[in-house]
Amino acid sequence: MLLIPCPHCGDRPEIEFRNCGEAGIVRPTAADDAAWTAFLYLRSNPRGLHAERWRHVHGCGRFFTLHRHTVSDRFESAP
Amino acid sequence: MSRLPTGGRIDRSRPLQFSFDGRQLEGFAGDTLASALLANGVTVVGRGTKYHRPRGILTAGPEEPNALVEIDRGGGRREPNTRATMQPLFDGLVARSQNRFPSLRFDAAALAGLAAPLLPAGFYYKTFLSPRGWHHLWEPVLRRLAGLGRAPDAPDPDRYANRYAHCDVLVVGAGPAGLAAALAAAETGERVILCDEQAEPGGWLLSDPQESIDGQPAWTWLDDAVATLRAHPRVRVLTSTTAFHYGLQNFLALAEILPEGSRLRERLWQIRAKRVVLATGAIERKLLFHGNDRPGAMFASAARTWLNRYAVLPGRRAVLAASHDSGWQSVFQLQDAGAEIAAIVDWRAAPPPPLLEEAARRGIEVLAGHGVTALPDGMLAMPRAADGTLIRNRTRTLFCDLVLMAGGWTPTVHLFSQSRGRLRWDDAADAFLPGEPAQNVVCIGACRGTDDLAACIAEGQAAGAGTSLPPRVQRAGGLAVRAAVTGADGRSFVDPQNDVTADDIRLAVREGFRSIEHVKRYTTTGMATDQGKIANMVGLAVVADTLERAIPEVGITTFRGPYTPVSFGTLAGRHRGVLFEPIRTPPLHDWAAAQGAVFEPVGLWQRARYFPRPGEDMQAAVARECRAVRGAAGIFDASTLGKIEVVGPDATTFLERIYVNALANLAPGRCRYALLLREDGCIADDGIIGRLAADRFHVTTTTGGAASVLHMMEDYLQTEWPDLRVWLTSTTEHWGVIAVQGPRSGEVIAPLVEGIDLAALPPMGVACCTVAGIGARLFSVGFTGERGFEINVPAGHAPAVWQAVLQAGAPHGITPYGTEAMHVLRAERGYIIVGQETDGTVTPDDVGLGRLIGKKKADFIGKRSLDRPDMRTTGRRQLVGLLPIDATVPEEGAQLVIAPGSATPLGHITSAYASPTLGRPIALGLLQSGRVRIGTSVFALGSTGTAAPVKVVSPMFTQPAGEGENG
Amino acid sequence: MAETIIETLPPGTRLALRAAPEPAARLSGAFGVVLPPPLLTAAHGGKRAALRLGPDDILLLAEEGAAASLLQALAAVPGAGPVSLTDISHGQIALRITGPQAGELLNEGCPLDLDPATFPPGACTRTLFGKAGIVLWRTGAAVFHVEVARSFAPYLRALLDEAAADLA
Amino acid sequence: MPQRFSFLSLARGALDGHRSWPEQWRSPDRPDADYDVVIVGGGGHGLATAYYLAAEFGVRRVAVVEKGWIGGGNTGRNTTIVRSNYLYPESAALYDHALKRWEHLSTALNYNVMFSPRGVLMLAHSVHDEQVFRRHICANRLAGIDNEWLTPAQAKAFCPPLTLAPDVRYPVTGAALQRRGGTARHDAVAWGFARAASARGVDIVQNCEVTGIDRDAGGAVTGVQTSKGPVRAPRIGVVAAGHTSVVMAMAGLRMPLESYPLQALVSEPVKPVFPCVAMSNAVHAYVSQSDKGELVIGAGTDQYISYSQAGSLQILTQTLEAICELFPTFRRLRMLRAWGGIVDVTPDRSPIIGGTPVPGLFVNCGWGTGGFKATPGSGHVFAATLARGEPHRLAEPFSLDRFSTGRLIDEAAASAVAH
Ligand SMILES: Cc1cc2nc3c(=O)[nH]c(=O)nc-3n(C[C@H](O)[C@H](O)[C@H](O)COP(=O)(O)OP(=O)(O)OC[C@H]3O[C@@H](n4cnc5c(N)ncnc54)[C@H](O)[C@@H]3O)c2cc1C
Ligand SMILES: NC(=O)c1ccc[n+]([C@@H]2O[C@H](COP(=O)([O-])OP(=O)(O)OC[C@H]3O[C@@H](n4cnc5c(N)ncnc54)[C@H](O)[C@@H]3O)[C@@H](O)[C@H]2O)c1
Ligand SMILES: Cc1cc2nc3c(=O)[nH]c(=O)nc-3n(C[C@H](O)[C@H](O)[C@H](O)COP(=O)(O)O)c2cc1C
Ligand SMILES: [Zn+2]
Repeated sequence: MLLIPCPHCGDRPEIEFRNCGEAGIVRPTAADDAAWTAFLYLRSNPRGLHAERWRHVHGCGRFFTLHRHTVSDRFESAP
Repeated sequence: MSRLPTGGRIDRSRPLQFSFDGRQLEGFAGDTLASALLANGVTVVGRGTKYHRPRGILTAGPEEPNALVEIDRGGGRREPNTRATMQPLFDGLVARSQNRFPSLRFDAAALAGLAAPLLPAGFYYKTFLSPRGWHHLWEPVLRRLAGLGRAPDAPDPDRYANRYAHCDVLVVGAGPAGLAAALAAAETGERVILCDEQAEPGGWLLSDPQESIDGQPAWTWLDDAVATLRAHPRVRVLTSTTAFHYGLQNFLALAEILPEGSRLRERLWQIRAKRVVLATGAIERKLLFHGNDRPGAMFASAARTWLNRYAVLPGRRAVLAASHDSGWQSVFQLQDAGAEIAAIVDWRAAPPPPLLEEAARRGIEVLAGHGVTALPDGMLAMPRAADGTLIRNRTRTLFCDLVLMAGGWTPTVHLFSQSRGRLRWDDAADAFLPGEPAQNVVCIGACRGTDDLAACIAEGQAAGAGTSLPPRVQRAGGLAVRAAVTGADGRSFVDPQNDVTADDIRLAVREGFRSIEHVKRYTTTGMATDQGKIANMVGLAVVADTLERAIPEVGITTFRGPYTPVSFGTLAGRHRGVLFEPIRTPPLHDWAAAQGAVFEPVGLWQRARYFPRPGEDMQAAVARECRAVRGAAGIFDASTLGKIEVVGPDATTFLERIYVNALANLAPGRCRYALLLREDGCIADDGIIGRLAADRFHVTTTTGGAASVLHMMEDYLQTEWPDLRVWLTSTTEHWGVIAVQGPRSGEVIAPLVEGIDLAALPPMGVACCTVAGIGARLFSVGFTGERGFEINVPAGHAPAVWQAVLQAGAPHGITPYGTEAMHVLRAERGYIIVGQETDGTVTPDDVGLGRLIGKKKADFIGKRSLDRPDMRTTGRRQLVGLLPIDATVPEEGAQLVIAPGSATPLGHITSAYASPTLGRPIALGLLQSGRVRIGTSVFALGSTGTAAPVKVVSPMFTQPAGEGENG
Repeated sequence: MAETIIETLPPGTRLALRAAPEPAARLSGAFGVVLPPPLLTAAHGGKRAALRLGPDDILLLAEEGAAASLLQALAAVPGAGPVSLTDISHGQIALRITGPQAGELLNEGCPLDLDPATFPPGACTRTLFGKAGIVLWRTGAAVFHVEVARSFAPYLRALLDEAAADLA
Repeated sequence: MPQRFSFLSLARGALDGHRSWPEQWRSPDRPDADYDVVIVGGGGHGLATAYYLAAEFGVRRVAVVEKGWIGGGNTGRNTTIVRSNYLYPESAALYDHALKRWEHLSTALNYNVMFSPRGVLMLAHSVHDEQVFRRHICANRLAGIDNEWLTPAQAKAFCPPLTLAPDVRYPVTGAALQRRGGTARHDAVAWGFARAASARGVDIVQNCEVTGIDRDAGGAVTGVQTSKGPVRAPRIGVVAAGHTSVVMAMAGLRMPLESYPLQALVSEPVKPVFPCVAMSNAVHAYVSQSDKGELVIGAGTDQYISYSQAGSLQILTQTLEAICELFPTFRRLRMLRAWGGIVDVTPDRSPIIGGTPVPGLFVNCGWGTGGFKATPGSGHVFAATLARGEPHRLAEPFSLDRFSTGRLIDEAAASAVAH
């Protein structure tokens, strides 16, 4: 079980959180089919540092972004 | 009896009766089942899984592969595969051997041993090739032969608990190193947890009282250490507690087995530690020789444990088969305790002189540079040639009933490896040792390859204090394991439980299974219940030897949790029956239950499905309830609907972006049916949006969608549109919702409503008022196609208001109805249920709700996706009504086809009911190009294969009475 | 070891206040407690308490029956700016757990470190107990106040009762 | 051709102490310089693709390059459930194509893959489950695939450890049963395909990681870079499961995939007690008993993407809660080992099979939590696709471009069934 650093509540156990997928995916306003498909479905899914969103659902309720290495599963500071 | 008259840590004042395979035996408090069996001279305890050869107790610890027994406490408390070495003896314990038929002494399946030449590693892959031959003939036979004990056949009545804990230092292993670490950590004032898998702390010290620490006898030091720790307010000592899982960020899980007779059987500890100290010790290695699996062959260290800790002499005449110094001491102690020593057979040509001198002094014959092979009643010793094979023409016969094996030590690095720390091969230690850690963890003592007691203590003190460790100290040595297996007899057992021999491993390598992972899987080495604690290093050495590679080049298989097996019950904890998951009930549940309602689960909720009267089945009850609603008035508990209060100056903007509907023009005091899409354009949820004030909305969601809709809204609010000044508050549980529906609903509630002019409340209106004296939000909406109201009152007042409405409605024939009637009523009107008419692939247009979309809106969730080619294509499945021609209710899920023989599905029936209003069955379905097919017929193909014709009609079977507009 | 007592508290008033610190502060007078308390702490005075559960998320607790008047009073505060106040009094139920082993009992299902050094009296947060979300507020060295959604209360209570029986 | 496997050959082996068995498949230390087709990934799907290319489509110069040991990916980590009762005709056809091959795979490969059609039981616990399952049954029936409805009592008779006690949290209200479904021995599938492919000339190169994809000026693939040097080939088939995004990124492609850890566990072995496969989506658990006697239990995925082949404890505890709830007699059994795999999940939980915007680059991925059952079918249609350069009829609906057109095959949304 991960220990997740909530920017508001500090380190808290993973079961209080919900992972909300890759961060930084901009919702396009006027998009062609390709751009819209990319927004909907294409993900970097990296073997390495991953910017991802979490929500502290059973805590402060806030969404925030963290960087985690997907091999070590360790949280790291933003690149 | 081989119990010694004195000594050991057993309590001779507390004799305990137990039975094994029906034999009544006696042991003492402090015994394990294994020590008590040995004390009673029981040597055969189990059978190997493949050849069913008899097996004895090999070890004194959790790594035991042979002495697995069934423990039966009666009823559902019978369990298989319990390690006799880890089972504390208790009075009345009933144990049985396993995997033998008809008895342990005579096992018919041992005939498999005769067929051994036909059963090499992986034999089953090479034969039984025809599908019928395998599955029908051979598989059942092989299955019956495999497996160990019997699964229980009654539900387990015992209780299991869970505990989360935090500490500064978690010390795993209460041997000398771990105890020293815990003592040192306690001195710093930190929060310390010390756990050990054994029932008693002490680790190897319990087996070695001759040692001394700080000038004190080992057991005196031990008693003091344990007493100090137990008395310390910041230290928790957990015995019979195995650390079995090492997760990320120093999260460890421990399984505690509570003493026999406790209220709880086991407890799961989930611990987050700032630092972890692993003092998990080391496990002895076996040697490979023919007969190394026979009863009476055991680890030299185990013999010492039997002798010192349990005062049991495990045999009368012993042979030591050693490639390592550490076994010699065991033999000397056995001799002191009265055993005869037939000989010490050491693989090495030149064991250390001090050992040779001591043996000579004791008159023990030493056969250096020799190996052994089995005789029916002893061992045959022979010189080992340079290639490791035995030189058969110079033999020495050694009669014995005990063969001690000492092949060196494997540090218990399982948890360290699970923590994702790197292991590194160390030639001097002849083992993989902990290398670079991935977390805040240190390994000390035998787990680090240190075998000197003083050094173990020193390492513990450093680790406990958080200072850097002194260098590793290793005193004993031996022949490298790779050299020790060279030339080993092919029939030697590497993995005694899975009956894997040296030849099996060599065969696997020959057949191209070169990766150690392939060898493991092809031969099943290390896959037995000890998870390779016995077999892995030796098996690895055989692979390395066969491939002529160094051990670290071959690598090791992955250490996985649990460290030792953990019962399902411990992991499931208290989450069973009603505690498995919360059962949520709405505020009127008790009333419904008292009425004899039949309930249905919807997510975590229990909802009243119908209210049968005496003699009524579901259909009759539902028909009556429906007729009441259509004819007069019905009352329904709608409290489970999700409710969200949306408040703030930008609330309208926000909701316009979330829902497909135009909402800017929704006046305060009015409400609207609204659809919510996912970004892919498919319907996610629906509900009513009521505007209470310019900046305040009361939004409802489906029962199942409550949490996810709120989460989705928060996501957009916080991530996409953080500039909007809006707040979302769940009010699902605050409001009890009483739906009163039917032509007379207005008359029913009129006398109860105060504060507004009810007559002036338009359909799709919302007002704050009081109902039966309780502050309420009154919605004039219906999901039935009738004039209707939904009265929202604070949940605690809902039962009283419900009663008041019932009373007021009695003269009008008000009838409670459940979810089933609700479903029928809405279907008659063609209203969809999200999750039934929709399944995550359905657009608003598909269900005929395209008109809800605010045409002038620049954006809303999912808008852009509706423009994708396949969302606009013709031939999508569309919601239609279906009228069965033969007047039977079709099956929900039935497939729609153009003609009975057609194999092309055109859609399916989403809902089907007997409609009391229409007096005939009706159905809703999604049908390819459904709207243009209205007026035609298609066929509904059910699960039994019968195709029935259905007429395609508009989904609106009945026209709304009032303007109780849903869509 | 003294017993651990689990009591269901009588009904009370609960308001969900969503507001940034600035506007929240202006409501202090009308509510009678200094708002907002520091994050993850509770402030209380008399029968009223404010639990700051998130940056803009404050749970106001007050005596039973005060919802309507409080809502009115708070709405009437001049210049309070945009805030959200919602009555959720009936949506939650409160329990009090008292006793030297109260923390251990809570750790049967709550994954947080409840050592008084890390979770002292006055600390509060949303968290989990088993499969129920709760609001946990330590009101004394050996006293915890727990808020749970109405429909989760029977589950929470049953789980606590069973665990408490095993602790005893 | 290797020595044929049979009872007789085994008996002959016994005579010389099994000293003359040859390698089951050739293991060249490094790949040749060029091939007609290079398959990236030596899991069951990759090996099956190579086998069918050689055995049925006449493409002989084929290499399978595997970064570790063959079958060490999800093929060696799955709970081996085989069934074909999927909802959409496209899926059902594809999985049934596989199931029909399972039935004869042991003889076709001359390797006992221990396919055991013991029946797959899917438990319903609510009206909604029942509706979903009945919809499946009707759809399957129409597609000619067996799937039938059982009452609770019938389900119990088929699966005796199942509890019908009314006081469980989710009482069983019925079940869907596919009798032709069952299990197979995961490792044997990889080895059997490898042996049969090798016998037909396919090179299987282990410990050989693809590190780059070479393309010509026109963007078409020309080969791959590997940890054992470059390999030329005009067609590349990427069958890398959890690592697909990583490999495709080498060709500049972003995929509609996320890789999650999925866990499974086994109990200690016990005597036969569980005669079928049972799964429940409501409580999320699935279980069968292996030939060695362990209960093989599938758990869920973690919520975050990861390439670590390890998952969290809470996933296991949730699973075992469910298992104990459905089978309360199993509570005293013990978990022996738990492990994780990396599953490649698409937005619609259906696989992607076919070409890509890069000429010559083909992909077979997205099988997520449920592709073992498809192994022979997936290999077969992918081989056809690679050999002909255009999608096999059954693969066509599973093209990559469905994500832009919106023509998804949303098995997940339709039923929430994972395996
Ligand atoms: C715990 C678990 C339970 C499951 N249960 C079931 C089930 O019951 N039923 C079912 O049908 N399915 C199940 N599945 C899914 C199933 O295992 C997979 O869908 C299937 O095995 C995928 O096979 P594959 O050959 O595509 O992938 P894999 O076997 O993973 O093979 C991919 C190979 O590609 C290799 N590779 C990756 N990158 C490179 C590179 N750069 N260069 C060279 N090689 C590379 C990998 O090492 C790997 O060997 C389960 C999966 C898991 C993890
Ligand atoms: N070559 C060697 O390494 C070797 C050989 C024999 C004896 N010794 C002696 O053994 C002693 C070593 O002391 P030590 O403290 O390092 O080891 P130890 O063997 O005395 O103690 C290890 C303890 O860890 C416990 N343990 C292991 N895994 C566990 C787990 N997962 N969960 C809970 N408990 C677990 C065991 O039950 C055991 O009590 C010294 O006296 C040394 O001389 C060393
Ligand atoms: C169907 C199946 C059955 C298994 N049975 C056993 C078993 O009986 N004993 C065992 O130790 N491991 C068993 N395993 C697990 C493997 O040992 C191993 O954990 C798994 O292949 C993943 O590899 P890894 O742990 O080396 O990463 C089994 C795996 C599968 C897929
Ligand atoms: Zn937080």
